[in-house]
Amino acid sequence: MITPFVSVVVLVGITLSILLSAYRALRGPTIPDRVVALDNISINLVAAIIVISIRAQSALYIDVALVLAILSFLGTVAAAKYLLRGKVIDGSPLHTRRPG
Amino acid sequence: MMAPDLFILFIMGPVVTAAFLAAFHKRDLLQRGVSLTVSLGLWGLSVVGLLSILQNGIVVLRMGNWAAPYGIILVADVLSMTMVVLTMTVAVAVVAFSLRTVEHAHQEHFYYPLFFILIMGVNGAFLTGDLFNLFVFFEVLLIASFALMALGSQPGQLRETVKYVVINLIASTFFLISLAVLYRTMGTLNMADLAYKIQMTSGELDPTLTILALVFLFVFGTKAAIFPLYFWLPGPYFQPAAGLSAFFGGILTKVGVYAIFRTFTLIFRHDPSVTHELLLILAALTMLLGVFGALSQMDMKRILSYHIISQIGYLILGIGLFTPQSLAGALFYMVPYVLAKSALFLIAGVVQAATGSTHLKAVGGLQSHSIPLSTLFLLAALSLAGIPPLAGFFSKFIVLQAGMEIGRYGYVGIGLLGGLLTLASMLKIWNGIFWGEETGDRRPVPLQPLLPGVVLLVFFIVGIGLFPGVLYSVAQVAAAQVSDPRVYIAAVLGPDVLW
Amino acid sequence: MVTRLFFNIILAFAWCLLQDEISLRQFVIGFLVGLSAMLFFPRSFHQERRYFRKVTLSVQLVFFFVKELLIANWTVVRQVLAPELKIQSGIVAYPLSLQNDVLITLLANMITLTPGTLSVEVAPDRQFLFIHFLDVDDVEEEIRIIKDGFERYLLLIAQ
Amino acid sequence: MSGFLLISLILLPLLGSLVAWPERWRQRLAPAYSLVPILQLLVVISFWTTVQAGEGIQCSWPWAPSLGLYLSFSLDGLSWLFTGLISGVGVFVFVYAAFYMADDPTLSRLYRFLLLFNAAMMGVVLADNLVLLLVFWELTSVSSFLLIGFRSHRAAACEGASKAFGLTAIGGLVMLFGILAVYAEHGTFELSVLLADSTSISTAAGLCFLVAAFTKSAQFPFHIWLPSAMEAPTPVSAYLHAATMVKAGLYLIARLTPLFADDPTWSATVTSVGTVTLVWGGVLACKQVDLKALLANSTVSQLGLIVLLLGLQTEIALFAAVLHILNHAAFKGALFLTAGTVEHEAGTRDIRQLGGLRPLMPTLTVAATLASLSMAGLPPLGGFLSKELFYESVLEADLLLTTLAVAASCLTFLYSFIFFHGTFFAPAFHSPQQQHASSHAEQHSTLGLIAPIVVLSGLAVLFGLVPSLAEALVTPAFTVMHGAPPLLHLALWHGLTPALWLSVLTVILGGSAFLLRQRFLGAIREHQAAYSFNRVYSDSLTGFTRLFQWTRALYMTGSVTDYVRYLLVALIVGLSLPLWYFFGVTPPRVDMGGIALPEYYELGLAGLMAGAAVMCCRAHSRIVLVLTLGLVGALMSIFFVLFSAPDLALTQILVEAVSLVLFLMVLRYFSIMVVVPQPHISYARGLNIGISVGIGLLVSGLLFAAIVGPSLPSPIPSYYLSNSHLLAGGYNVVNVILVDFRGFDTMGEITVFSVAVLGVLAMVELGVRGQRPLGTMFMVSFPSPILQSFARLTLHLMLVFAIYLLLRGHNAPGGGFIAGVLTAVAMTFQMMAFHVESFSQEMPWKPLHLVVVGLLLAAGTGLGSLLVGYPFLTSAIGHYSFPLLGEIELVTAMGFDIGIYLVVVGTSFGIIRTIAED
Amino acid sequence: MDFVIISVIGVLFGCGTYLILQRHLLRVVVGLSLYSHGANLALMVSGGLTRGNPPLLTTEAPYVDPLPQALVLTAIVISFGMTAFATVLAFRVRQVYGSDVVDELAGGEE
Amino acid sequence: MEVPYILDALVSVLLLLGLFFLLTGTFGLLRLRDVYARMHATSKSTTFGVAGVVLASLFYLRYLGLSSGLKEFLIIVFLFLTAPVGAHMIARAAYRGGVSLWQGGVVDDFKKWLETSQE
Ligand code: NA
Ligand code: NA
Repeated sequence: MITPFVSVVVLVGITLSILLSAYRALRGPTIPDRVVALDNISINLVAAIIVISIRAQSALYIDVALVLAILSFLGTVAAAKYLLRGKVIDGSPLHTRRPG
Repeated sequence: MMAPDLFILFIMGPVVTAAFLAAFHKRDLLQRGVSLTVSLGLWGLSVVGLLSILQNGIVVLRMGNWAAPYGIILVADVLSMTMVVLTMTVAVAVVAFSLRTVEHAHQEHFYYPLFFILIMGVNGAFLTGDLFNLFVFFEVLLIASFALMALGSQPGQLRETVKYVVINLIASTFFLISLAVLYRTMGTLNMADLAYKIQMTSGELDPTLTILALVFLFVFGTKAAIFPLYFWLPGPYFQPAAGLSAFFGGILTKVGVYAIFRTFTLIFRHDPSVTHELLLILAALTMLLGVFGALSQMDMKRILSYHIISQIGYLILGIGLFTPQSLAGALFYMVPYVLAKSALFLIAGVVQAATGSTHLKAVGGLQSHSIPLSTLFLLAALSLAGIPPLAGFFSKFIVLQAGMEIGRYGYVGIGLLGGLLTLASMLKIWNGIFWGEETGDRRPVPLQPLLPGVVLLVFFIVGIGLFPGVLYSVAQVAAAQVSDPRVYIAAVLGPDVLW
Repeated sequence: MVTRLFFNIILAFAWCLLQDEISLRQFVIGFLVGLSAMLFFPRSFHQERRYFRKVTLSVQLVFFFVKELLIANWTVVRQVLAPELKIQSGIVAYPLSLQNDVLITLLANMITLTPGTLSVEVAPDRQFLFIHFLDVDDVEEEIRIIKDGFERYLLLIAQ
Repeated sequence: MSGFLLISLILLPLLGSLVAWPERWRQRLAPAYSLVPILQLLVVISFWTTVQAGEGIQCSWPWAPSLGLYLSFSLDGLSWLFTGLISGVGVFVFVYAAFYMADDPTLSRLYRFLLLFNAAMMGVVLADNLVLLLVFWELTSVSSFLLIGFRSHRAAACEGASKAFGLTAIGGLVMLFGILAVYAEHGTFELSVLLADSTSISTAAGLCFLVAAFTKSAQFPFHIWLPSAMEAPTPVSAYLHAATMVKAGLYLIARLTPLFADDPTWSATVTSVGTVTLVWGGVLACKQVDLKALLANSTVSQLGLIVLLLGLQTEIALFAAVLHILNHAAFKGALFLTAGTVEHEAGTRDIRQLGGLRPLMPTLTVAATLASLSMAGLPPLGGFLSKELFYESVLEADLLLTTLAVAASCLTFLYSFIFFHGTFFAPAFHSPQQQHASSHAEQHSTLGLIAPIVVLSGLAVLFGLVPSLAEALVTPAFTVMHGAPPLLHLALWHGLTPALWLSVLTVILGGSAFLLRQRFLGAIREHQAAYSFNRVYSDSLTGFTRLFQWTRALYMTGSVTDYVRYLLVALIVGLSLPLWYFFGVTPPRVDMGGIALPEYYELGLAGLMAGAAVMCCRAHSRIVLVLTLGLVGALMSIFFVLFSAPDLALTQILVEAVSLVLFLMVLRYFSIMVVVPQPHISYARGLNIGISVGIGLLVSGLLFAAIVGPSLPSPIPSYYLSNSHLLAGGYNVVNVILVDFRGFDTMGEITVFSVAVLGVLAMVELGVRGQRPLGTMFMVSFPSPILQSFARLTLHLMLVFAIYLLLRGHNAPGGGFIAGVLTAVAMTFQMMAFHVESFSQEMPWKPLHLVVVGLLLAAGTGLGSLLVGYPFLTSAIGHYSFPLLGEIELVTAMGFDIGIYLVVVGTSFGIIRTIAED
Repeated sequence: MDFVIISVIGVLFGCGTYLILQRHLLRVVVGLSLYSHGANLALMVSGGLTRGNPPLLTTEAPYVDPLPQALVLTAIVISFGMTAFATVLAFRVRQVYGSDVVDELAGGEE
Repeated sequence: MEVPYILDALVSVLLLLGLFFLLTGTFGLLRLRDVYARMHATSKSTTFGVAGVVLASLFYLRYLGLSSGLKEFLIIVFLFLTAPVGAHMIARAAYRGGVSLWQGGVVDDFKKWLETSQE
């Protein structure tokens, strides 16, 4: 039974990985760099959740991991769209605006 | 008399109405008709409910049929039901006033639904017997008030809404913190259960309870606008439409006061020499600083806003004195004061409608313009200032009598001084708006149709003044229920609870 | 209609995956759930034909991709952990033969997941795929793998 | 019967004041209000025999007995005298007013205010309950306020009215204090009980009553309101501010005198205040050039005289006091009305512009002169009688008092002569044309403007000529005060008493002063006192207002940052004390049992969380700020995973996702990617850091106290765990709590959530659009086909996942909220990949409707249980089998959960769409 | 573990306070979010951070206290609604005022 | 609960492999010279690392009977679908936002194309 021990090692490693990514997130230098770093952090967190669920011998957190993966993707796309167009969600292409 | 289950209607009635009105938010007549009907209906029901409680004692509702402390319970005792009646009275007046004054665009943007949610939150806060549920209802009334305050999105409104939102969200956060500490220490969130557990322990929890009392005082005091937490109030309460100002000024801060009232009589009564003495000091400072602020203002609505603070001081004084008489006095104080405050804000709205301003320098000589309006103002203002035989006099009278009885002459003196300064600022409004040169443009607005709501409120002010004994006997019953937590505890946890 | 039915069946299978239980009961429930999702959130669908051939091709593609993936990761590890970074990177325009958006997406994704390449952009007229190369020395080799590997499979699927 | 007759004295005017004549006949019918005082007078006269016999009338009705309040009234000799004054002078004033304001459309209102006052005044003198007395007392102030400010367009009138109200209100409040003190001592408010009780009221309470009396009766230093009150129409001045209201204070002192018969403090206070007022009022009166101002100050002085006498408390003094009340009412009433008539006819009240009216108004001249002479205290007029008694009283007291009394009487002599001489006898000041104009006016002068004056001054003469009449009228009052009938008898001729010599001296001195007045009056009139009490009053008023404005401006900065600082500093200050007590004074025994030790990676995650929070503070660009906040949220969910809270972890992540999108959506309206310069290290920054550290420590300390402190066991968790499936049919206890045990919380929670969308819709759609966002600085680019294809493929998968989470919620992590937010995330993703409208227009529903349906569904599930007789939100469990689906367990709480789902979908989608469309 | 979390809560509140006292409205909103995170963690602590299974009766005892979890869930939802409102408010203020600097929003006290 | 040592070993190896790739991705993020190069590291290594960890849990939890492993499979699919899309979105945003290639890049067809299509 080395899995419990290995899982702790892996969790500590993931924490380290997150910390290192955080350095990139802080350093930048460009905003996309930071976005990439934060995305990397959240994917690492997905891994952390999975390892925790192995440790806890519970499948309950798999959903959490899945949803976090969705969030990570959504956040990355939103940030990218923001950086690209300033608008996360584009208005009507025809510029048909409601009066008011 | 009234089926206990029907008490849920004071909370769910408004929310169903709100949902319905939100669905049909473009239907003008429907909006107004339903709003008036429902508010009148709930008002009538609340009166019946209060009478029923006076007759048959405290009503306890188990939400989802779960017993305390496991489920949430609603407790309608005389104190909370009086607050509900008061809320509904003001609500009727405000709706009546709103029928004629709310802009069409605002009405289409959920004025009435938001108002009913606000009522739901307020009534819920009054009726709930669970502290976390109280938090939830605080949030309900807060977000409804945020939305109503910002309704119209005018620069001034948005600016003041920011202040209001930030301060209240901070207070809400600390509410959660205090609930966390409470649950960790006491293992329950039900107020009666808490009170019971505190009664059954012998002092080892007192230091923690004192800390808790102070955090709760911070939270509720911020909502109630007591010293030194009131600074946020005058600005935001100045901004919204007059009908809303009336409800905000009349009822909203009173939710905080009610919460202090409830917690400091039911739960935090372990060491009154610390907690209630602190209340007294804060009450005195609140009374004075509020009225000082009012005297420094030159706008009717601003003066009224500052007065909210000052009057809160009296209420806290009644709670802080902590005798059955003073508690009865605090409740007695609440009723006429809320009525008068709401009436005055509505009158400010009429003045605004008539002249386009409420600034003392921009308006003048309105007495000759509308005798009914000026009479109503005078009655409400003099009641607020505690001039007999209006209701406000007896409010002050009872609280101060309680103070005299236990020899707190200093606080009685400060109370009297506050009354004098209140009179001074009311006279300032009267002189500025109703007397003096006829200045300010007169808009061809018929004022009479705006007055029914005010008349309703003033009617009660005068009525209570002429027959103070009626309300006093209600207040005495309430005070008796509140002064002895065993009554409340037995009603909630059952009569066979072990002492 | 057929597309919708196909999609609905996919949703029903997804439901079974979520339920961790592949049974008729769950399939029926999943079908109903998927149907209601499609009713309440209607979106347009592309026409799809010749499923079985496509499925076979898809499986082949998956195996090819996994192989490339394993290689890719080893390459990246080597590059990242190499004592010296002497990488000349750049963006190369890759002429697309595919025209279907879904398949272009798949291609772009696979390119990103394989070594040294990363899809940056698709030209609006679907003429080019712009690929960032970590090391421009390998461009020809990489483009060959893409052309003869991924894109060939996808073109077959598209037919 | 007599009780009802008694309160009819109050009810008559009260009802009268409520009578409003129809607009058309208002002016003509107004004088009919005069019937009220006439009727009152008849009632008062009808009591004569009762009073004469030394008896009283008492009546009482319960008002609020639990508060000690009774509607109790009593009539004795003292109150009878005052009722007589109120109704008697009332008759004259009412009749006079009908002529004085004959063409004034506000006459009717004046009458109604006067009647209100009349009722209040009657109430003051008849009330037997102290609180009732206070009620009427304040009512006199209110009606006086309305009457002084009657000409409300004049600033001086408003100012005078407020001053009068304000100063008398001080008295009222102090009296309230006294009344409460009395009640605390004796447990009753009934005057008759108190008077009958031998235990006297404490001196402190007594002094409270005195302050009230002094403010009402314009005693030094509260006298300043009375001259300012002269802005009232003249009939009002005559009635309130000469004859009746100002005497309410005297009444109060007189009424309480028996209780303080041997109280030296009371006596000394009353006497000295009266003396000062007497002299000072006289000095001020002499200075005046305005007839009414002169009379007002003379009233102050005369009231001081009466107060002085009441303070002496000897038999003669008390008798003199009541007698002078009567006399003063007669002559001062007459003189005020004279001033009114003069102003009415001559158009001015300035004594320097008046004169020579004698030939034009012979009757008035005679009447006014007689009244003035009565005031001056010359025989054989009523004033002489009371002045003789006054001298006798002070002679009994001491020399200083005597000297001051003589001096004051000289002043009285002087201003009385100035009054009538200046008005009627002095050389005419007017030019011939003006003279003609005024004489022309005089021809129109009606009998009504003269007759009341003639009658009143006739009374002043009569009281002198027939002393027994005056004696008869005041004896009952005296008896009440003194406790025994008077031994002395009034007569014009008492022999050559010292008092008579003092009178002679007064005439000589006063006469010489009058003859020599040109020498000094001009100088005195020119010389404005450097610092009058009026100045003190107005300066302190403005001073306080400025002070309040200044202090308010100091802390009410309008900046929310400041308000937050106050709030948090208050919290730190308020809580650190009990926390210090908790840890420092009574340190708790720390029990570490049950507290889990952290693992290394948990420490790492905690460090990460702290780091992320600090990173938020240090983020220079807003997008990094927002993304970092998202990171904090993601870490929160990891914590929730560590704490075995899968529901929370899911919720937190999803909420974070939507919040992130929301933040990013609004971000373009803020200055984008502009590096915000950090403020220099300054006072404010240091303060902010200090407060932040303080709050951080405080919150930690608070929770630390909760953890290490004593705590009680809770039965709640085990109840939930053992009954969740048994009674509520769910395996996911958290969800069961949310939709069942504490479903009511959730009801409130979704209400909050629904309101958010209503508020956002209103906020965005109303008001001005404002500046356009900075979107134009970005490159326009085409949508990504890669993203779009991906979005198309995933929407329904995510939706199926959402529904899966929704349906399993009762038994596994999930539920309405989680599913709702996931659905919202899916939709947001669609909107991000495509255009907002291309998505939202395809939807067959509107977000608002979803919210409404959800809210109604949730509420309806709860209310449904009411219909079957169970409390709100009671859930029911049923098992049903369907073809193909097998047996399915349905809990009504599921309906509630679906309601939540709909609300959440509608709200999230609504908010995001609203912003996106803006 | 409790003490570690308490320290984290303290940091969250400290940083939240710092942000609330900043000049830009958006930072204030972020500060409020940190506050609510802190409060939620505090509620979790109130149940005692004992090691146990999630309160799902399909797993085995011992379970952790489910009540704080339910309370936190409610608190999260409420604060989500509040944050959404506050965010849009900040955005409207910026739109209408042309500034989101808190100092420039001062006033309203005459 | 006890597991056979072969599974124990497999799970541990997969976990460590996953960690190795995760760390590699992060090192790449730190070491590589521009954002495009860094994205190479994260989009490949990190995704691969997570996949390793998920596979570990798939075997582990499936053996314990806690999960059929289908959901874990879903996560892997999802990650492999989303990582490239995310990288693509950031890359185009970065490029258009003016984040230049390190040392200007040797080849830049995209720039040329953009310049011609702008005309
Ligand atoms: Na004015
Ligand atoms: Na919930």
